[in-house]
Amino acid sequence: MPAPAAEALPGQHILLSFLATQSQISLTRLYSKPSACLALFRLLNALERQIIMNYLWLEGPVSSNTMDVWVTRDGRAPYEAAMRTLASLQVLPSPKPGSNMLQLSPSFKKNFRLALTGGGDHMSFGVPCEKDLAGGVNVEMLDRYAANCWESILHFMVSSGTDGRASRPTKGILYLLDRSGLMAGQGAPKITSEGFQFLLTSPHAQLWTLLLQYLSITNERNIDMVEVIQFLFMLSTMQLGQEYSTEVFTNTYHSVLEDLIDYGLVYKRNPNRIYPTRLATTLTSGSSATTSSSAVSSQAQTGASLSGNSTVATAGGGFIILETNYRLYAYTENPLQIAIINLFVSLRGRFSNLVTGSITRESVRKALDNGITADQIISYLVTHAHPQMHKNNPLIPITVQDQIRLWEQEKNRVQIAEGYLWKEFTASTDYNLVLEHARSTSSVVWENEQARMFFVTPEGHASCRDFVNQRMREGGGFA
Amino acid sequence: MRAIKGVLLTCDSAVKQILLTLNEKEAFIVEDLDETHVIIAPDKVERVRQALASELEKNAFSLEANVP
Amino acid sequence: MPAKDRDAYIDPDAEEDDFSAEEHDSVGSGDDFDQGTSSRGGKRGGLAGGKKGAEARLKSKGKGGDGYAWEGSISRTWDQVREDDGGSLELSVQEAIARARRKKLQQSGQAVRRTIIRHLVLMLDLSRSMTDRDLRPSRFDLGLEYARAFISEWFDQNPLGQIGVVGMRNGIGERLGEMSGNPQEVLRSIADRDKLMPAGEPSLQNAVEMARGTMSHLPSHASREIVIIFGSLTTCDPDNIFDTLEGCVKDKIRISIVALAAEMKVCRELCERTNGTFAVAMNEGHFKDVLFELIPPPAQLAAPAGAPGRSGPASSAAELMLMGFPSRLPETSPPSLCACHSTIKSEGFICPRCKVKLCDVPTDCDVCGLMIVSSPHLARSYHHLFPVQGYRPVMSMTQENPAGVPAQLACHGCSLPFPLRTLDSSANGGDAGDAAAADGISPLGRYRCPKCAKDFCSDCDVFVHDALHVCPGCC
Amino acid sequence: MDTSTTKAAREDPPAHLTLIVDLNPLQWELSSQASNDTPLSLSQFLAQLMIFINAHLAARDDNTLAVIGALPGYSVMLYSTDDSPPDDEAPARHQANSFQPFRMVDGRIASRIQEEMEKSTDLDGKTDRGLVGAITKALCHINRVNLLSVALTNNPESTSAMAPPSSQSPRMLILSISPDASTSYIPLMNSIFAAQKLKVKIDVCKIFGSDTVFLQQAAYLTGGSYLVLERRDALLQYLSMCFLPPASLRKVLATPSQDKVDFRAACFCHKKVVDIGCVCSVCLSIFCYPITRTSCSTCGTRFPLQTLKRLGYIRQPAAQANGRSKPNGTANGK
Repeated sequence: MPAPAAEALPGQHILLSFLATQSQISLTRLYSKPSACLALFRLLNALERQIIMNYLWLEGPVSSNTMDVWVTRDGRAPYEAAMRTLASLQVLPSPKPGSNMLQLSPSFKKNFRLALTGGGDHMSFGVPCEKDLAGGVNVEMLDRYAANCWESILHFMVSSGTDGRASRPTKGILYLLDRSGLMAGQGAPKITSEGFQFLLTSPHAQLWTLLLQYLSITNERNIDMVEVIQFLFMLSTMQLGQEYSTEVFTNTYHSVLEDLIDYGLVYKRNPNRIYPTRLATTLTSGSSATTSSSAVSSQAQTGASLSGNSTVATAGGGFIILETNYRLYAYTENPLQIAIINLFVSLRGRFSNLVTGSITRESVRKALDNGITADQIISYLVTHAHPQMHKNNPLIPITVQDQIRLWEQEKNRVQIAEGYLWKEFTASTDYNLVLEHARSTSSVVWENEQARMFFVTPEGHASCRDFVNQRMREGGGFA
Repeated sequence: MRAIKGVLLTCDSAVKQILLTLNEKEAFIVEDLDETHVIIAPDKVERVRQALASELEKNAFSLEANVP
Repeated sequence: MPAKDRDAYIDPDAEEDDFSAEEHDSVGSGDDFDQGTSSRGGKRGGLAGGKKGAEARLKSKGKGGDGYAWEGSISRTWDQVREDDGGSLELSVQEAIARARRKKLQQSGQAVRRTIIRHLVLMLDLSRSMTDRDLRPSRFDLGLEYARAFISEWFDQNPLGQIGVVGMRNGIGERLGEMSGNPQEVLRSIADRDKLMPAGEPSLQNAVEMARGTMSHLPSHASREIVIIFGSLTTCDPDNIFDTLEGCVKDKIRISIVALAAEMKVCRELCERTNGTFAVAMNEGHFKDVLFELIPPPAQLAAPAGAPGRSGPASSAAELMLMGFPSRLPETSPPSLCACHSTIKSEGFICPRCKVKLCDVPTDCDVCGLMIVSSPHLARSYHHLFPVQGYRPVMSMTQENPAGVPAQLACHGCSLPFPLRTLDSSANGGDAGDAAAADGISPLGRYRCPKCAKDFCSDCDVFVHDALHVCPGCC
Repeated sequence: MDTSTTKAAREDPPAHLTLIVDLNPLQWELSSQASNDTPLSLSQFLAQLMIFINAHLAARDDNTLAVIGALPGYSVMLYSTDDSPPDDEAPARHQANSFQPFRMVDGRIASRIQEEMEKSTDLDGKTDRGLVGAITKALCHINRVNLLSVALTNNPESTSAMAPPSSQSPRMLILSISPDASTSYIPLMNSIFAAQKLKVKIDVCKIFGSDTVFLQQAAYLTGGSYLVLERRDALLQYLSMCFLPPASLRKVLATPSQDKVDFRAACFCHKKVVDIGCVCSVCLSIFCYPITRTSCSTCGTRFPLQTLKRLGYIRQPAAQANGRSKPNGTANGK
């Protein structure tokens, strides 16, 4: 995965880890919009949300002890983790040294209250327009549009590895793909192993990976990052199927808007008016369960690819049936999905609504060589399993799961570590002394007392060498 | 006391035997440490890896070949 | 006991729960027995569904001998499903389910007097015949599983009752668990499967005598019941079992038997003479159904609630009992010794008469002997006494609605709107409508409470009568 | 990263909240009187309630809500998430200042309450019926919603065999201002047991008035919280701290628990709360002790003479026999 600014904690949204690295000033500025506060609130986990609610209506600061008494014994660890997250986001800044008084960041408190109560004059939830009945824009059409845009990007990535027939996306997207390390090479970019991994993640995760990359290059483009985030958050609080006016948008918003149209987050039919698509409105809901049933049933294909989101169970469109004999049947005609399956399945036949194939050693080897891991393959199969498959327990036949993992292990029969081998110690005291030092820097990879040899990493080697030299200079005895 | 630069290969004993055989054709093992560890010359890592892969591949059989 | 009593208690369930009812005779006929003894394959078929189906299957399966386990477990699914004229299965299944549900509901609602303080001896056949695998996974395992479920459910509905457990094996009765009002204790007595492994022959007489001895000292207001899960076709008795039967009749012990093999004359006799029920389980689901039919408190007398003076013979058993309602001590109270186990605890219940601390209710106070119950325990039984009247299906909007009263748009319970058009009866013709009417199914999906005249959807109808026991409109 | 977000989503299923709002006009009138320490009027209360509702809806897109009003003598569903959305309002500039779902829900609830309050101008109606009716309706609704989600599960279109049918983890919050009504004891207890079966937690917030023993039992038996509002100006703080967290969070952040639960019952003859009582073995009616009757008023059973003697039967003066639901001519049967 192309590394965002910080490693995501388990279970935490990657945007939050990104925000946690931002300065307090930017964050305070971000919280000046009620819609941003609300969107951020929805990205947090349940416990963090509850802690915010506990502090939200308090006027003054409270001693942390007052709140701590409510934490149960088992809840101590998650509670502290939540408090750390909130502090890092400057929502609930940690108290100054020597005090234990806590309160929400004033800007966040004020604007989140506004978001819950309504009112104010901040226009941060988007200015809706009169319904334009003639346009023929409806939710289904928006879903189709968003799916097309997004899938054309993905399809371009997939096909770059093979024949490259897919249409090229715009320059901006190409640049982004290149910057994020998902594709590499000038002129005719090729997908990288990160890119392959990227393809198997959920659309929600894919979207945010690209958007984070987008945020990280705002500086070079002289765009105000805080405003970009505010704009994304604003889009995420808009309603699907409602048209919004762009008249009140700032210049930053307008320039970002053009890019977002390319990604399929926004649909623009009339000048000065936009429709957010489902990609945008589910940005911060953290779940695709809101996918309307019509989208699921009437267009199972696009619905599936759009909603194969974080909540596996509610994703509407599983289409893969996998048998214990490694045969795979995929009920799809979507070229993108077929291309993705083709990454690790050797396809045999194609019918009007069905692709058959089987998982073979070669096909999995090919995927592994591309940098895809066995776990990613399995999780993709789980995510997109056909409803019929859900009758099985476990979902994916255990033989197939094990075999895919075995194939991966087979590939890794040899582990390679660079470094230095220390040997030919004359006395065991010398050996122990140096080894002790190497251990203290935890750089020992292998050791053997009988042979008086050990292997250290390059960094450990430098440190050991210095240690020995210093020791010699000080006249400490080395035989 | 001496330190030598090298690459530590950690493998299972079967692979170790293959490595020893390969070593007879073209020496790359710097130090044979124990059943599961050898040190090889840093510049030969890629060659060894490929040779090993093709050697292992000889032992993999697939149904695919027989099925049209 | 009057016949009315039996009707309220016995469910004509043999027909009701099997969806292809007209294809076979009522439970436990002689044919059934013959099949059961003649061939194993035939036996399984007989249990599975109708005899016609069984014969057909016998032919196809005949050479396969016993067949494999997986065949057995799936062979039943299609017995319950029949295509309707259009070839669609779903509708017929759903209708069958709805019909069964509604039939069940129609039986309750009449005010009956029920025994609340019950004493039951659950008798498990642990003879060799229980190792038979005609019920999956085996009679023994299934019986044990259902017995546990039965006990939990029984205590849920009869919180003031007590259960003892007796096993029958090697020709004697074995006391597995003493009479107890604590569900955990009773469940523990049959928790260890290995200790209950079937062996030898069963003896009905020995076991019944043992149960009779256990219950002989009980006060007259309590019911005495025996429920037997019987897998054998024989009983190995030391003496004349009919003498035992006479004794049971005299002691007013009600015996109910669920047979897993086939009907036996002596079993039916035991049940009929003591006003119990006798049923032969046809398959796994039916086994559970007939067993669970025995859970609701038996009606004592069909006198409407609140009607004074009409005290039947059973009312002589009425008693006034002195009970204490404790208050619960919180976990934060200072720990002290409890009267029942002499252990130090902070939570507990205080006997209102002698102020001693008790661990759990319901129980008898160890010091003053007062029966301690919490009011929720009593309240749990109230719904048996004040049942909700059955809702009537609404047949057509024009007929039933008095002029001027607008039709209800949404169900009065869940507030979800009624479908504007349901199961359109016009398409099916009058036929379907008549059939539905006979089965008590409203073509409009509306059921009306006769008391408050509010309409409910079928889901709420079932929920109100099965779980809630309060009409949302009347309360 | 994908797997981790998936896991987080699983740990935290969408929550269903059913709010039962006691709208007894008489009690609200009393509550808003200035003679109270902290008067709280209905409109002030509703303003804070809306914010609480918004907070519930804000937490997750798929959180669901039902609001039921308990009015004197009847109860009515005020809002439910599965209601079809109303016709679109004309878009206006000021709408940009609030989140559209909040605006829609709040507007609907407010106008429905307004409607109902205008309908029931009768200030001295009975209080009890509405509340139990509201609880039974809430349970019916939850049951129906559960059934629907199960049906969806079985529907091949959706793939949620992995999700348990009750992924909704329903809760109920009763905002009570009226006192206990002993006539509603049996229906209320039946509702509580049904709630137990559905695994619905019942939270009770007593906003005004004295403790209600029955609702206390409801909260205790279903594992919910019972809270008497001590400082009514801090209503919103109480609501968001104690009643907002779903069940899974209450393992981490404790909510107030009850220290002492009264398990006494009301006797059937005088509706008095008793700690030792006589119980009819046939119908379990509770009578106060010492006994003052010879037959059961509920089922008509006559009690044996020796039992009556043992329990110290007191022949009751006829003048005192009024005010109970005693069938004719049974009191002096023997």
